[in-house]
Formats: sequence, C-alpha cells, structure tokens
Amino acid sequence: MKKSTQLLKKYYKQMLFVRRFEEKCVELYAQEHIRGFLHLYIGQEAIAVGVMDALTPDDSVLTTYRDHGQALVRGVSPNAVMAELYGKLEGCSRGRGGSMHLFDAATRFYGGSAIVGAGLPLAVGIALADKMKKQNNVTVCFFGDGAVAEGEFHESLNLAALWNLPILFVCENNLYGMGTALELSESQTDLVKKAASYKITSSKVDGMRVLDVAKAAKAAVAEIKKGNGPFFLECLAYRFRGHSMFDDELYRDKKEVDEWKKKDPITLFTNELKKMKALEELDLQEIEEEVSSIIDEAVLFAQNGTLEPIEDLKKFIYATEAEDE
Amino acid sequence: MKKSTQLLKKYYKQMLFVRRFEEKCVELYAQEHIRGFLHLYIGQEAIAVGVMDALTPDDSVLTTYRDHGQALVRGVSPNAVMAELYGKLEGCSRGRGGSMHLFDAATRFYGGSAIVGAGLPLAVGIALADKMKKQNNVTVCFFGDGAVAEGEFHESLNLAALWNLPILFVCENNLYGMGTALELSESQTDLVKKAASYKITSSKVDGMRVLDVAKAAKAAVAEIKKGNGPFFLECLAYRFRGHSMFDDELYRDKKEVDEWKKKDPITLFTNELKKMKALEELDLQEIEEEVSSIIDEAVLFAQNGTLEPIEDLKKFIYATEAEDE
Amino acid sequence: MSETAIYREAIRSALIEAIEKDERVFLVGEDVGRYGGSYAVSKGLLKRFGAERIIDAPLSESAFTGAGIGAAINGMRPIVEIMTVNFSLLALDQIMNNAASLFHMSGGQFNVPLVIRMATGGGKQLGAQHSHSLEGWYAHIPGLKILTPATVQDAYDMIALALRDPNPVLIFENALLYNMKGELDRELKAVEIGKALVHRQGKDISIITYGISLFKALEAAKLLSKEGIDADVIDLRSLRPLDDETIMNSVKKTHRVLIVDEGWKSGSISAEIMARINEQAFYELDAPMARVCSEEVPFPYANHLEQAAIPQSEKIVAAAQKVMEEL
Amino acid sequence: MSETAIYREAIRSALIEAIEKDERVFLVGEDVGRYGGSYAVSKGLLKRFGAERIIDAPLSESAFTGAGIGAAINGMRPIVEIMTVNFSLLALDQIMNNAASLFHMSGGQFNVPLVIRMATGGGKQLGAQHSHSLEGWYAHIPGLKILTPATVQDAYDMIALALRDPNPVLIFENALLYNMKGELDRELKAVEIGKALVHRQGKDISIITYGISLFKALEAAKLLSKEGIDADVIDLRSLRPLDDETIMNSVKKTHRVLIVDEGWKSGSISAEIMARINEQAFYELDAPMARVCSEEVPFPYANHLEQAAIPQSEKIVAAAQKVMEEL
Ligand SMILES: Cc1ncc(C[n+]2csc(CCOP(=O)(O)OP(=O)(O)O)c2C)c(N)n1
Ligand SMILES: Cc1ncc(C[n+]2csc(CCOP(=O)(O)OP(=O)(O)O)c2C)c(N)n1
Ligand SMILES: [Mg+2]
Ligand SMILES: [Mg+2]
Repeated sequence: MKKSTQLLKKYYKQMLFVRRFEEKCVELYAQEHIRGFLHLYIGQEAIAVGVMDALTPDDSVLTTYRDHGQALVRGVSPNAVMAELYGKLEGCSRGRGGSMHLFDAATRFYGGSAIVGAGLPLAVGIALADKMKKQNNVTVCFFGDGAVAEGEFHESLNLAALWNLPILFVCENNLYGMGTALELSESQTDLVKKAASYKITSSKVDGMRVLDVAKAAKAAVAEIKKGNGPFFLECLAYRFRGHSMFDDELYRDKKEVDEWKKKDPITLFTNELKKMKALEELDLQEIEEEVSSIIDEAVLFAQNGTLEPIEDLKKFIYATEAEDE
Repeated sequence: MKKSTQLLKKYYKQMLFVRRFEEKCVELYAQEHIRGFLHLYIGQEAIAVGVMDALTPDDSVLTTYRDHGQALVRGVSPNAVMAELYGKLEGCSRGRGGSMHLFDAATRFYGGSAIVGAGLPLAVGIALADKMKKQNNVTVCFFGDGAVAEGEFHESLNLAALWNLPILFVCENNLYGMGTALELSESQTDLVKKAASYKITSSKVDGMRVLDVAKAAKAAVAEIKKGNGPFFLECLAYRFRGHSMFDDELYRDKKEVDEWKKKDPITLFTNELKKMKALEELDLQEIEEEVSSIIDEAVLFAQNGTLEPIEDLKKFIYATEAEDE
Repeated sequence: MSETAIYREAIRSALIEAIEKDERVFLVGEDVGRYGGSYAVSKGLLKRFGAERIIDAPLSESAFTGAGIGAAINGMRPIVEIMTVNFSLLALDQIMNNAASLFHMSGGQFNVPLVIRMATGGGKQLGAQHSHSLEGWYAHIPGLKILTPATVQDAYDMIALALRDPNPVLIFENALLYNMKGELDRELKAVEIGKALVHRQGKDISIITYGISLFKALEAAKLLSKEGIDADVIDLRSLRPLDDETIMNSVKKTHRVLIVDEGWKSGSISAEIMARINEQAFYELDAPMARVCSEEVPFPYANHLEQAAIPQSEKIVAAAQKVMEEL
Repeated sequence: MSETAIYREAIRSALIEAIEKDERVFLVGEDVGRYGGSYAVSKGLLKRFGAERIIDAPLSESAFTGAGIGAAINGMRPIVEIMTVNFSLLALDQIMNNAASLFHMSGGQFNVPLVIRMATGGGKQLGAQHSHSLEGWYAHIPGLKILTPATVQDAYDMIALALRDPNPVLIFENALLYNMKGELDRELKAVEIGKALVHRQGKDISIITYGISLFKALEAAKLLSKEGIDADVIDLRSLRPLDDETIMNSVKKTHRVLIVDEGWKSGSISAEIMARINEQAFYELDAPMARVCSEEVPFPYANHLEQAAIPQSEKIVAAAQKVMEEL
C-alpha cells in the first residue's frame, strides 16, 4: 500500500473507530454499564483525527468533557478508556474520572475537564513550562464554541499571545453550547475575529473534512514550532447527538440535524477516497472488523476489570512523595 | 456671559475642583485624617468632566476605586465625599465605604468598586433593568486599561452587545495598571479592537482634552439612546501621581511623567480658552477661590462629622424591609 | 389543599406564579430557555413568558450573576440560575464582593434583592468537578441568606420567600431531589426564612440535617426506633441564618447530638452547629456530639467509591448508636 | 545562627534562595516584577533573575493561577502570587476544580506541586472588598494545604516547605505582618507542614490561634498571667492539615479552650477546631469552649468600626476570663 494511502487508511480507521466506540457507549449506557454524564463526539470525529496527526508524542493535549475522540485518537488505550467508563481500577483514570475526565500521562493527555473553559489556563501553563524548558513542543487545547463566552477564554488567549506561547487553540464550533445557539451566546459569531483581537493568527476550516483539518492543523503546528506564538484554529462542525444523554433537543430542528448528517465526516471522507481512487486499495469491511474487534476487546477488558477496594477511597487526595532537599 | 462660555466655565471649574479637592486629600492623607488606600485622579480630570456632561440625572454611573473625580463631577456632595474619606457618619457611604467605595443613590452613583473589572457586570445589570423598564437611560461604566485583561471585561462586553444594552463603556487608558504597562498586559494594545470583536461601536479620544471627551461622549450617548446598543469610548490619559499613596513608581521614568505633565488637561484647556477668546470673560482667580471655599467647607464638614457609634457596626448587613406580599 | 407534586414541578410552578405576579421578576441563566433548563425546571417557560422574562445567558457565570445584582439594585427582582454549584465558583467574586457587600459598603443605600438558584450535591457519578455540596461553605458569608429546600413544600415556598426578602438569597436544590414526589399545599403560609422544622419528634437524640440528607436521617430514625432509639430529626432549611433556638430546644430535650451534612467534613456547617451547641448548650450534653459528613475527597466517578463518600442511612444509624452508647 | 529580620525580607530571601537553587522555580503574579510586588516582597527580584523567572502577569487571576497549575503538572515549580485573598475569588474555580482535584481525578497521575501566596486580613481601613480573612474558609477544600505563617521564621521556612510539597500549598501572609521584626535562623530545620507550635506553655486555658492573632493572643496571655491565669498559646501554622495531636494534648492539660480567629465567626476554622475537640476530647473539657472571631460584617472603612470588628487582646482577655469563670 502506498504511504499516502496508509495515511488515508489511518484517518478512516480512526474516525470509524471513534464512531463505533461511541455507538457502543450508547448501548452500554442504556445497559447502565456506563453512568454519569456521557457526551458523544459523533459527527466531530474528523477534528480529533485531523489535529492529532499533526502532533508528536512530546506534544500535549487537553480537552473538555466531550473527550473520548481526542483520547482515543491521541493513543490512550481503548481498553483503559472503556474501563474508565465502567469505573474500573484499570481505567485510564483508575475509575475516578469517568467519561468527562480521561487522563493519560504516557500520551501527555491532560484531560478531560468538565468545567467549560477551565482547561484553557492549564494549556497556557503547560506551554509556558515547555517554553521555559526550551522544549519545542506544542500544547493543543480543544474547546467548544460555548467556551468562547467565558472570561477564562479571554484571559488565556491574552496570556498565550502576550507570552508568545506554543499553543494550538482548537475551537470545535458545533454551533451550540448545550441548547444555546452560537448567535445567542456571542455578539460576534465569527470566532476567528476573537483571536484577531489578541493578535493571534487563525484559520477556519471545515471540521467535517478530515483532510482539510489535517492540513490546517499541520500548517498551524509548523507555524507554532517556528516560535511564532499561539495559533487559533476554528473547526466548523456539528454534533449529531444530543448534548449529553439527557437532552430532549428542543432547541434545534430535526431537519437541521438531518441536513448536517449529509455532511457526516465519514461519508464525506469515503466519497473523497473514492474520488482519489484510494478506495480500491482499502478493504472497508476489514477495517470495520478490525475496529469492531478492538472495541469488543475493550468491553471485555472493562467488564473483567476490578472495582477498586473502598478502603482506597482516600488515595490520591494528596501526593506523598516529597522532594528531596 | 454667553451660554457657550458658561459651559466652558463649568468644565474649567469642575476640573479645577477635582484637582484641588484631591490635592487637599494628599495633605489630609499625610495628616492621617484620610486612611486606607487613596487613588488619585490627578491628570485624568478631563475624562470625568467630559463624560458626565453628556448625562441626565436618570442615567447611572459606576466606576472603580479611583472614584473621587467621577463622584464629584456627577454631583455627589463634596461635603459627603470628604466626610466619607474621614470615615464619618455623614459620609456618602456613612463612613463604611471610604475612598474606594463612594456611593450615592440620589445621583445614581453606584460606586466605587475595588475589585478590578467587577463593576462591569453590575453595569450590564443596571442597563438591563433600564431596558426592561423601558426607560431610555444610559449606564456609564468607567474602568482602566488594566481591567481589559480580566475575564469579566470580556463577559460583560459580550452580554452588553448580545442583549443590545444602553451602556457607555469608558476605558480610561492611562497606560498603566499599577506598575504594569499596557504592552505587558495586553497582546493587542489598541483597545478599541477589543470592542470591535464584540461588534461594539467605539471611538478613541484624547482624554487630556475635555472638549474632545465631551464631544465624543455626547455623540456616544446619543447613539446609545437611539437604541443602538453599547458604545466603547477609549480615553487616552495619564495619571500624574503614583497608583496609590504607596507607590515608589519604579516602573516608569520621571521623564515620561514630565512629558505627560505638559499635557495637563487644565493647562491644555486654559490654552484652548485663550485661543477661543473665552478666557477674557472668565475670572480664573475667582473660580480658584470658589473652588477653594467649597473644599474648605467640605473639610470643615468632615471634621465636624460624627463617628458612628460602635453599637451600629452590624447595621446594613441585611436589609430588613421585606416586601409586602 | 394538599396535593402530591414533584420537586421539580413545585419549583417550576412557584417560578410561574412569581413571574406572573410581579413584572419585575425574570429568570436568567444558561439554557433556562430553549433547552428548558438543564434539570428541566424551566421547561416551557420561554414559550409562556417570552425571551424578556426567560433569558438564555451565554457561558459567563460571573457576568450574568453580576448582571443580576445590577438589575436588582436598579429595581428588578431577578432570579439567576447558576446551572450547578460547581460553576458558581466562577461567580464567587460577584457573590461575595458585590452581592453580599454592597448594602454595607454603600452605608445602607443599595440592598440587593436577588435570588440565585443552583443545583447542588453529588451521587450521580459526575466526578470531582460536578459533585460539590458547597451550601454550608457559602453560609460563611455575611450578607447572604442560604436556603436548602429538602421537601416539595419548601421547594415551592422558598422561591416566593426568597423573592420577598430584600437581600441576596441563594437557594441550593439538591439535583437528586428534582424527581422526588411529596406533599404540596399551595395555600399554606410558608414557614419563614431562618426557621428550622422538626420532622420527627424524638427524645433520645437530635439528628440535625438539611437538604437531601433529611430523608436519609428520617430513614435512619426509623431503623433506630426499632432498636428503641427515639430520634428528633431537624431539617435546618436555612443554613444562614441558622435557627439556634430550634436546635437548642432539641438538645435540651435529647442531650445527644448527631449532625448529618453532605459537605466535606472539615469546615462544614456541621462544625458550626457543634460550635454553637457547645457555646449555647454545653451543659445539656450527655455525650460528645457526632457528625456524618461527606468524606474529604474530590468525588470519584466509580459508583461504589462515590457512595462510600456520601452520608448513608447505615452510617447515620451507626453514628447515632455510638452517640447513644456513650455513658 | 539567629538574626533579627523583617517578615517581608524573610519571605523575599526565601524566594531568592528557592529561585537560585531550583531552575524550575519561578514567580508569577500581578506587579511582582517592575512594581516590586504590591507589598514590596519581590522588590529587586526582576533585576536579579530576569523576566523569565519573575513574571508580571496581567489582571487575569483565573488564567495565571491556572497557568501555574499547568506549569506545575508539566515539571515546573511555580510560585503564584495572588495580590490579596480578596482577588483569589476570581481564581477559585482553578484552585478548587483543578489544583485540588487533578491528582484524584487523574487517578494519581497528575499531582500539582504548586505554591500560591497571597496577602490576607483586615485592619488597614481598606473596606469590605479588600479585608477578607478567608484562609480558614479555604481550609475546607480537600487536596489543598493551607499555611498561615505568623512568625518571621515561618514566613521564611514555609516557602521552602511549600515548594518541597508535591501538592498545591496556599500560603496566607497577613498584610499587617510584612513590617514586623522577629528572630530568624536560616540554619534551623523547618518545622514540618501540619505541626502546630506551642508559643507559650500554660496550664489553665488553651488559646488556639494562627496568623496575626498569635500576637494578640500572646499579649492577652501576658495580661491574663497578671491575674493568675496561665495560658497555653498554640500557633496552628497550618489550617489544613490541622494538628489535632498538639491541640488535644493542650486540652488534656488545661481542660479549657479559647480559639482566636480573624475569620468571620460562622463557619470559620474556629468552629472546626471546636468540633474536633468535642469529638476527640469532650470528656476533658471543664467548661464550654469559646471563640473570638471577626464580627460577621463586611469590613467597614471607618477605623473605629473596623477595629471593633477584629479580634483584639482585650476581647481575648475577657473571653478567657469568662471561660475560666465557668465552674
Ligand atoms: C463553567 C461551566 N458552566 C456550565 C457548564 C454546563 N455545560 C456543560 S457543557 C455546556 C455547553 C458547552 O458548549 P460548547 O463549549 O460549545 O461545547 P460542546 O458541548 O458543544 O462540545 C454547558 C453549558 C459547565 N460544565 N461549566
Ligand atoms: C481583581 C483585582 N486584582 C488586582 C487588584 C489590585 N489592583 C488594584 S488597581 C490595579 C491596577 C488597575 O489598573 P487599571 O485598570 O488600568 O486602572 P488605574 O488604576 O490605572 O486607574 C490592581 C492590579 C484589584 N483591586 N482587583
Ligand atoms: Mg458547542
Ligand atoms: Mg490604568
């Protein structure tokens, strides 16, 4: 297989994997194996896939409660993610985090944050540390259109620009923050204009097209690694499901959702593959099966996982390893 | 005297009054009659004078801890302001507020706030209430360049624009927030660009020239009262004194201060009066004496004021007058 | 006339009545309108009252809470909904430095007739950032009143009580109660702010609690009664002010005290209650007072761990037995 | 070797030593650089260490505190200066939901070795928005450690202690102490976090306090001794964790307790201490415990009113006498 096709296959497989993983989550939620809040990424997969491909293992990633896609594509073990959703000791956060708080030190995945906007200042600090340590890494911070109204968004962009920090701000604009449409949340709905007001370079991309996202992210990361400070990437997308599992979706038309579903990132990419004549080289059925078996294994792993003994409840409130003098 | 000259006289007198009042405060601070933090407005008088002239008694005013100028020009009794600085019962906040917390219901002067940025959301609410009550009033909110970095600035401008509220945001850009120069505090130092990112109309004016400020404020208020939503007015100015009485001014050159003192708003205005041939009609000495006697009276009033009995300490923690059902 | 109602619906209908009765009342918060409220409390209200009375706010807790304060001092009677207490930290400067302070700082000129409602509590497997019970912590702040409706009746009554109060009143609604059924009498005169209610009369031990723990305490009292321990169960209803009188009267009757509180133990309202009993009724005590609080841990997601972190009836029973065993 | 030093200078030189010793340490906050620190603690440090180690931050409490957290989990050892506790409310979400929670939420992967310093306290006629004493309130939050250096020695020691701790440590420096002189021995081994110190040995009553009130308590003890009342005076030093052992040992010795605390009374750390003594040493008590706290009022500007709101030696003496009078 050509190298370029391998890459296309990777994109396809990653998107499909996230999709199927979350479809499985819906089932498992109905069966009450997964509890708490569950926010699905379905419809937005192209963004995580496109952006992660621009990163090296030394780069850092932060995101929101809608974090399965980013975690999985970043390379957090699917077994550990599923075990986390089951609340098991083998979970990537030991069952303490749940769906909204996936963490993984090995892949520099700094979570999973359930307070809208609160990941942005952390990203500033992580990037600041990299800069101080003279490590030419990028910190990627994902957040939604709704977060743009929070004061922390503003404070963080200003600090990042002022201190010339290596941060890629990825705004996943899916047009709604819960039930609030962007035009009810921002007086200026063209979000790259916000970045401009901090002198932050930006671009806007169709978040339903993985190749576009990948290209834009690669360009942005290259720019950042040149030492040119932060970059703001707006990815226009749509979430196909409700905000969480408890959403009656009173705030949007079924028609609107259907219209957007025609732009399903996986469908669009399949068409693109066809156009590029790459489809012939790929065995989609095989990919589907591969994906499916990874997920089955993850579920099995999670089911067989351990419940942490209740006596350990108070672990990890304080770290005990003091530093040597 | 011509009506136009009367107006000029008013401006002159107001500026001089604020200047002399605060010079007196410096003396009284040295004598320990005034305590706590004392932030002087000296150098920025043209802004309060120019802006207040655009308002009616039904409009509302909010400002920061640097609030003597705004309070006095708005019409809060000088006696009550001075008594407040003395911590007396007759003070405009009963001695409970002090320099940073001047309040006066009669002139709709909503304070005096010592948390940078925290007055902005209040202004949003006051304006929202006016709009709900269908009262065509303006709420003016003064704040400094330093406040622009706070999240509340961002949140408040967005709400004001989104809800199309009658607010005049007056940014007194004196180039420093305490010891931090604007370029160390904002990645984008052209502050009207911030307003633009919320689709808020703005203008920038030389805050050392009272006529320019008055004109700009009048235009802004007219625009707002047409129902066109908030307006952002940046007034470029300089504080001649330290941030508060405890400032060594290590962060700026004496030369820079001297350079700016050449643009003293009172001097500039006096020159302007000369050019306009209005000076001939005005007896500056007489104005100086008028001002001086008001201040003397205020000091006397404050000195003779009462200390609130300590038994009343717990008054005004809770309002007791419940509403009728 | 008494009826059976759901906690959520009781609040909703109190909101409707308040908005209908007083044109100064409006509701503002995230997703209160089109979404219907994140806990569906305000479902249908936007349609009924329009976008001027039911205002969907952007994610800007500090600004829209501050805007509520501003509107309150300019003649309106806003009800600010902060989706959950967890997000209220973003608005805490406005709540403490403005809402709670303005009346005093202005020498009595600007009182703040503001109502802030928020969901509180853990137990839904939402993890550390979404499971705080901070109502007791908020009760530290002078200038505020802190209400914790446990019953359907209070869920209904406290909206009007809070609106009638000329001060900033914070209402903490435990999210696990929204689906609860209970008795509601709309004609009943509401029990005023600052009065606790004795839900069960007993002579052996005072179990003092509030919010959702009331039901665990009542459950525990039932179990205890089988063992011959007769508990007085007090629902504080208001954490600021606290009803010292009702508390001390109970202590004088039972001479033994157990406090149940979903806040983290150290520095919780349970400590304040113990302190006051020590100050005001020390000689009435036959044994050390005890408390069952939440474990001092950021709440974990895993159900068995989270449940272990929260006060449960069994823990309450055990703690009460221990208090009774003391000579 | 012991020397006389000023509290401010003690902190300053501890900062210098920390920054020199460990390249991961840096200071960030409003006006810490060019201005020299609003209380002049970091005067000269910018010149000495450059703008990469001494970072002037814009007015963005939430973002630069959060940035400190981020830098801490990525290998640095930041010292965040929040100018005063009053402004820390703007950063409280970062402090509670991130700094205090990350280690637990991540299942032990990301501890947060962060130091946050802030000035605290009233008494300078700065009014309601600038006079909070919230250190006891912060002590409610699991995951944090709360230090309150009262002495020059602790002002110096606690910087290094906090930096060595792998957890978020908040240091509250009472602004009225910055000019205080006291003994400093740089070679002394620092008393660890979580240990209280008995500053005066006495047998009649335990006066438990922290921060600036230590000196008022010692003053009161002196006055009391003239009346034959011999007070044990304990400086808690750390409000989270609390040193139960030292407290209970003192209570076992004196059987009477007075707590002095600049926080507002209800829900203050004084309540927690009373609760713990009740729980752990109830039978040792010969009389109800008492406390002298700040009055529950937003602090007024007028000096006589503000002073009346704050614990003073005379009030402490009177309260101690009252405790001693109880049979
Ligand atoms: C500070 C804060 N306020 C409110 C919430 C409740 N909430 C969770 S997600 C959300 C909407 C966020 O929208 P957006 O940023 O667009 O992200 P999306 O869910 O669309 O991915 C809200 C209001 C929260 N978690 N944090
Ligand atoms: C939230 C908050 N942070 C910090 C401070 C301390 N502080 C008081 S004034 C000030 C500078 C504000 O500068 P600017 O907004 O430009 O107003 P100016 O003093 O120049 O009028 C600072 C940092 C404060 N009062 N509030
Ligand atoms: Mg969104
Ligand atoms: Mg300024």
